[in-house]
Amino acid sequence: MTTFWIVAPLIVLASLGLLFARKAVHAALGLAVVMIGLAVLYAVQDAPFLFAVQIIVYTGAIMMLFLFVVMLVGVDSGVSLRETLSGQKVAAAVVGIGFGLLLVLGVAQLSLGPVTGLAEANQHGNVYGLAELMFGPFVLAFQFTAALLVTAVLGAMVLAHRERLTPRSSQAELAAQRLRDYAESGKHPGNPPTPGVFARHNAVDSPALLPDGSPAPGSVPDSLVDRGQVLDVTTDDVDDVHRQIGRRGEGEDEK
Amino acid sequence: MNEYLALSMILFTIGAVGVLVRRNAIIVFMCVELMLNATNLALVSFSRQHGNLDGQLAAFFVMVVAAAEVVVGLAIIVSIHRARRSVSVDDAHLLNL
Amino acid sequence: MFDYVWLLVAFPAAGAALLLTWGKESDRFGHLIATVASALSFVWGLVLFIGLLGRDGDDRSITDSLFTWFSSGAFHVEMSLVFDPLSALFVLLITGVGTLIHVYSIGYMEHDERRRRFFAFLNLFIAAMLTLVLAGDYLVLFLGWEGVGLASYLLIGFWQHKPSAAAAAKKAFVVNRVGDLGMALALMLMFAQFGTTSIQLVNDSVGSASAGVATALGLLLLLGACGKSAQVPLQSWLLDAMEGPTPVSALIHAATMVTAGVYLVVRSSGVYDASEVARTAVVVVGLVTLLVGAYIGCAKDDIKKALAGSTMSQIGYMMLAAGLGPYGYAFAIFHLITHGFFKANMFLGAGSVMHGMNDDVDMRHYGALRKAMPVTFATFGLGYLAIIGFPGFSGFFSKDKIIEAALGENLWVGLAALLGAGVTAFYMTRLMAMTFFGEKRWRDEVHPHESPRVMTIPLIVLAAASVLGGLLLLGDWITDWLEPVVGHTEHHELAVPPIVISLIVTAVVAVGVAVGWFTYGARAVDDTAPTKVSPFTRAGRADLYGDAINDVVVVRPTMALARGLEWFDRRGLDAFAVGVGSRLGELAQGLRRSQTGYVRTYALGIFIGALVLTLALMAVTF
Amino acid sequence: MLTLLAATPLVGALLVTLLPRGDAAAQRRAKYVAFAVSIVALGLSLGLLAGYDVESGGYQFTVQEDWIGQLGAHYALGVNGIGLTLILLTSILTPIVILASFNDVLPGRRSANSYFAWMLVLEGLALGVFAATDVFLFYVLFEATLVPIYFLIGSYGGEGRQRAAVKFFIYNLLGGLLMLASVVGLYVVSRDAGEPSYLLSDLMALDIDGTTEKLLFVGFFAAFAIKAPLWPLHTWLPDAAKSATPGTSVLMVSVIDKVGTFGMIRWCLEIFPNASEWASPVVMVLAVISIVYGALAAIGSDDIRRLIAYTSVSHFGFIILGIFAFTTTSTAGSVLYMFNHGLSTAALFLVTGVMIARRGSASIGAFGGVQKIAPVLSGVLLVAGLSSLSLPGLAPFVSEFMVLAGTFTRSIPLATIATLGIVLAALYILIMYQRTMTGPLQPQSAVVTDLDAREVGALAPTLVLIIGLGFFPQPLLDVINPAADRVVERVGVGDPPPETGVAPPSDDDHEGGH
Repeated sequence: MTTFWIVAPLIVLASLGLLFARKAVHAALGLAVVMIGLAVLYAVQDAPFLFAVQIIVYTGAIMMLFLFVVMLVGVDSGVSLRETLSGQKVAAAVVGIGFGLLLVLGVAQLSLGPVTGLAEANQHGNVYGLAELMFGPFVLAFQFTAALLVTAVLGAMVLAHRERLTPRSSQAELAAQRLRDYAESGKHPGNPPTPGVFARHNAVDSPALLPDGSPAPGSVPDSLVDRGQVLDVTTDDVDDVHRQIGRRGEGEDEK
Repeated sequence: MNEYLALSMILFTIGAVGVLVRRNAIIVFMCVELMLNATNLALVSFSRQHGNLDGQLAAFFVMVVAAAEVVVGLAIIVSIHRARRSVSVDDAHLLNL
Repeated sequence: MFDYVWLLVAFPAAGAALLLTWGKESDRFGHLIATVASALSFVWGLVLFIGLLGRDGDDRSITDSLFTWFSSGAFHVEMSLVFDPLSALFVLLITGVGTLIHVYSIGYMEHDERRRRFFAFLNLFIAAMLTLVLAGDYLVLFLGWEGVGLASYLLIGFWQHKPSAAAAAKKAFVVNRVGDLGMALALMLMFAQFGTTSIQLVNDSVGSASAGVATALGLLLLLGACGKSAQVPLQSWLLDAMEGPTPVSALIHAATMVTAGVYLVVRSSGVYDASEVARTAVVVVGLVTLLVGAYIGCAKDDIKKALAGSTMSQIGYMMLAAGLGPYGYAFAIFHLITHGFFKANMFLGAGSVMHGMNDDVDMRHYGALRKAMPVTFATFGLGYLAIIGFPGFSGFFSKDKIIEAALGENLWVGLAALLGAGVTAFYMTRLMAMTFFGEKRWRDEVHPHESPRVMTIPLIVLAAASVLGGLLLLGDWITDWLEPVVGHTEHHELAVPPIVISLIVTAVVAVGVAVGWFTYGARAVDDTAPTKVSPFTRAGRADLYGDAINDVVVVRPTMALARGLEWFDRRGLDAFAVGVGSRLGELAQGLRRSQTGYVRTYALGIFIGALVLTLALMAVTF
Repeated sequence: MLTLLAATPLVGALLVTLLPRGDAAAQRRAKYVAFAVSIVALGLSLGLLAGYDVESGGYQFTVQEDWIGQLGAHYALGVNGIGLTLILLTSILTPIVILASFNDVLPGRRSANSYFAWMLVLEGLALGVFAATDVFLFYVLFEATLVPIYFLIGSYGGEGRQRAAVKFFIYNLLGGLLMLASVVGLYVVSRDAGEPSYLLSDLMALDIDGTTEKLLFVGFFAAFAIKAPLWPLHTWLPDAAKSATPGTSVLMVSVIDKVGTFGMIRWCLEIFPNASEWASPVVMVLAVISIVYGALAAIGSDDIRRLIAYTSVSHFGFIILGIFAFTTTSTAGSVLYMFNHGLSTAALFLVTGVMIARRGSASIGAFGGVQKIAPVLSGVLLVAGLSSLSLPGLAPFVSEFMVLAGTFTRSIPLATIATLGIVLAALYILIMYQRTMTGPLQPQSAVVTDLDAREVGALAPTLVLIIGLGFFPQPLLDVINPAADRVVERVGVGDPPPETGVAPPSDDDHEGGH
């Protein structure tokens, strides 16, 4: 019982995180807490196999999938929390609270009698007991889950797969295209300069410098530009370097 | 016993409300998972109440189905995101004429 | 022999069917077929008539039941023909005059490209008219009744390319339909009352029914008779009907069809004998029409319309006589026959005049035609003498008898009839004077000439009949002949001997002739109608405003109602029905708005549903 | 026999559908096959007539198989004099319509195959409806007839066809659903009385409680009143007739609408005699309103097809009046009227259809003086019109007079007002004839050419029948009378005897003496 009263509030708090978290990552973390908490409750309730499966499948596999997808679609591609459907939040809250209260009160009314406990069922071990059932009376359902999983995998592949609609361009075609672009729009046919060329640093956030000392556009990844994390480059950088290394320019040496 | 069930109900309700109010498809999905887990808890509790393992087995099957569902569901989300650059469930309202 | 009475109808009917279905190749000889068919009918009618003469007075009614027309429940109608003294006379009149007019039409319609069809319609008319007079059942009579109406419709509108002719034809049919309303209701009443529409059975048993039934029957039949015989208030179609070819006017709208109403009243003598009220109504209708027709006849410059007014007036005489009951039935028929002769004669004469005058009908363009058309003049003149009742001519006897009977019944009725005789003399003199005497007022391009032999011979025959028709009264032959059918009673003893009455009538006629002659014969006649005339003349020219009254009281309200209802049907009833549908559609549109397409709304719905379901479960459980 | 008769057109329809389509030759083949099938059906129904024992009357050629045992539904067919009359009408009109529709201009590139196939389907279903002696079977077929008409109007009609088809369908479906409620109610009643059965004979034996009977009656009657159509439920008809091809209009008005009046006799009167008697005053008043209203609206119409539709409303008023007057004469008259009205309306629709197709307009004002260039056409129109205004000597007169005379014995005022209809009938027909056919030839209507041999061939049978039945309706009445007698007996009001009895005409009275 002690375990329950410790774990249960945690679970509820974490689950509320699902409702209120701004970022999907935080919600996912909340869900992970809930799942682990539930795993603990399974263990408390004489279900060690499910405890393990809960940890492995849910927390290990499913939650990871969630996190992957969150990464894939962008951590920041969160959706505004402002409700667009009028009354939806209020209605959801009212109905939710009403529903919850109703169920909880209903459950509270119940008297289920003494708990039988699983001592007898688990006498040869919990896993053994489950296996008896799974490969006994429920073997057909088990087979169906296999089919279901295969179908799900195939479905996921179909959904995630993108059909190539045009033939792959050959090297020659690519080159021709590049020169055509240069002729038509003046786009540079070569590789764009990598960050740090002729610059003070070769870090990824420092733009390459053109011969006149100005930064070359397109040499820094767009994401850094968007975030404003590009190093400031001014023309007197060169002079600054000279000053720092304590040497004057070669022209001055001649003086 | 009742407290387990009550917890299960609360989690289920929270999950359901989450489905209603969140617009991020991923979070909506998580809420669905939460609801599934809530029922699992109830199943496991009843298993103990009745002293047989049928409930636990049912919970196991739910987990399998949930896994399959998540795989497909997330794939759908990804492909929608690829097509529409959005994961808001409200953007997919083509049912409206 | 009498088993073949139906041949009378069959000849012209076959002729009509043949001519209507045969193609163009029969154009050359179609008119001959029709004429022969009509003549055959006449000859057969004559044979039957002679056969009838050879029988005893009580044995002169032959019923020939051809087949059961229809029978259902209590209703049983035999297609039966009755050949008795009354119908025999009619058969001879119809086929006789009809055949003459067929012959006349050969000449009159010579240049019409649709002559074959004209003769087909004439044959159709003869067949229908014979059905009418031979019918042994009111429903069969109705068949003929409508048949002649159809023929009349087709023949009035024969020159369909003239809108006026088409309109007149339609008007004739529709006005007649109003009369048919009465006929149809009378038939239903007979069925409801007596369970039969057999003429004999109805007339035999009407006495045992209540007086109200007899009166109702009498009035309803009178309504029918008014329609067919152009009696007030259904008189308005007859003048328009003059749009038809002149032989048609002579045959249908003077000699035969329009007298069908009189025939109907006489044929239903049993009904009228049983109801004083109905008889009085007939007398009133006859009297009013007599005077109205005479009035109109005085005001018309169109020769055919003047004659049509005269026809109305003369039929008024017949109606009047028929309304006198057993005193007058025989005289009504007598006048009907003599009128058939002299009026057909005069119409054909008018046709002959028009034929020579390039179809001009305005009498003000005639004048002094006696030289140009001697035969026409002579025959027309004989007809004229007959109609005004010149002593010794047929009209003298027939009209005289009617006036005499009327005086015997009621002094005022008799005086009115007497006045009518004077007016008749006036307008007929006017017509004579304007057409055949005075200065010639022809248009330059017109060269009046006598009509061909084929047209004048019928005129001569009819003129002879007009003169000699009075012989039928010889030794009271006609009353004796008709007695088995309609009965006959001598009218009340008069205050003065009949010869005095005849003298008075003759004197009145002489006055009428004198006034007519001094107004139109001795003075020059304008060749355009004077426009500044008294209101009385204007009223006469406008047919005493019959059309205007019909227009205001019936036609316009009906048409307005029809258009209104049609509009109401589209915009009212239908719009209501469609509106219910549209409102439902709009309701659905409103409901559709709840389907936002947002998954979360639907989820909310599911959730609410779950809540309600749980509540319900709990409510049931606890 | 009946099954064969009803199945022939259906199989024929399948055949026509499966024929190759496309070029003109294929279309011609489809037409000829459809025509041949309808002629075969006509032959079969004439065989039916020959085999029908007029003397004994009643239901003959009966077939009865269990269909849906739980519902008590049977596949039960049989004809009495009334059904036989209408079966004859259907099978006579279909070949005429198909022949007359050979050159109907179909919108777009729709195939002629389906057009004629739908017509045959309609014929088959109509024959089934008239032969069904099981309510359930009747109901199914009754509703099924909507489908062919829906497509005939909606796919092949003229301007506004979609809307008219939908209106037709919804209107009639509504009635059908009301009837369905009553059909279900009948099941309950008959189950409560023992075994559920939808057989006419079983239902007639039921003793239905008064209120229930009235409610069930209303359901049936509403469906039939819409179909018939009775004022004020008629508004679908003018639109449908305006948008349909002439052939469709004929099948719809002359055949399918008769199902309404037929249903009133077969089902309303026979199953619910007491309720019918209860409702008859209202129904008779509505019928009289229909007569006068339809006639007036026809006078006010400018569109020839709407005009004819309104005349039909008026004529259906007469039919319904006769049915609910409950006299042998009027009931037999109504049945005969159904037949005659079918003929005269068919002639009217088809001949005006020719005019309209040639002229390209249905407005009365678009014609004028056509008689001059198309004498045969105008003659046919005149005869058809005269039959519509019930000229004695043409078929409808006898039936109309029987209806009126029968009604007169029941209610003098109603009969009198209904008789007004004959005056109005003269107006609507003659005004139309006058304005389209007579007068000087209008230049714009000079395109109307006279009927060709095929059109004359299609119309001639109707005219021959109209004239023939005008003089010799008795053979048909002999078939109808026993059935009409039985219906009146079933309602139990009985023919009112003549007020003043007349000794039955003996031979002495009649012959007069030779």
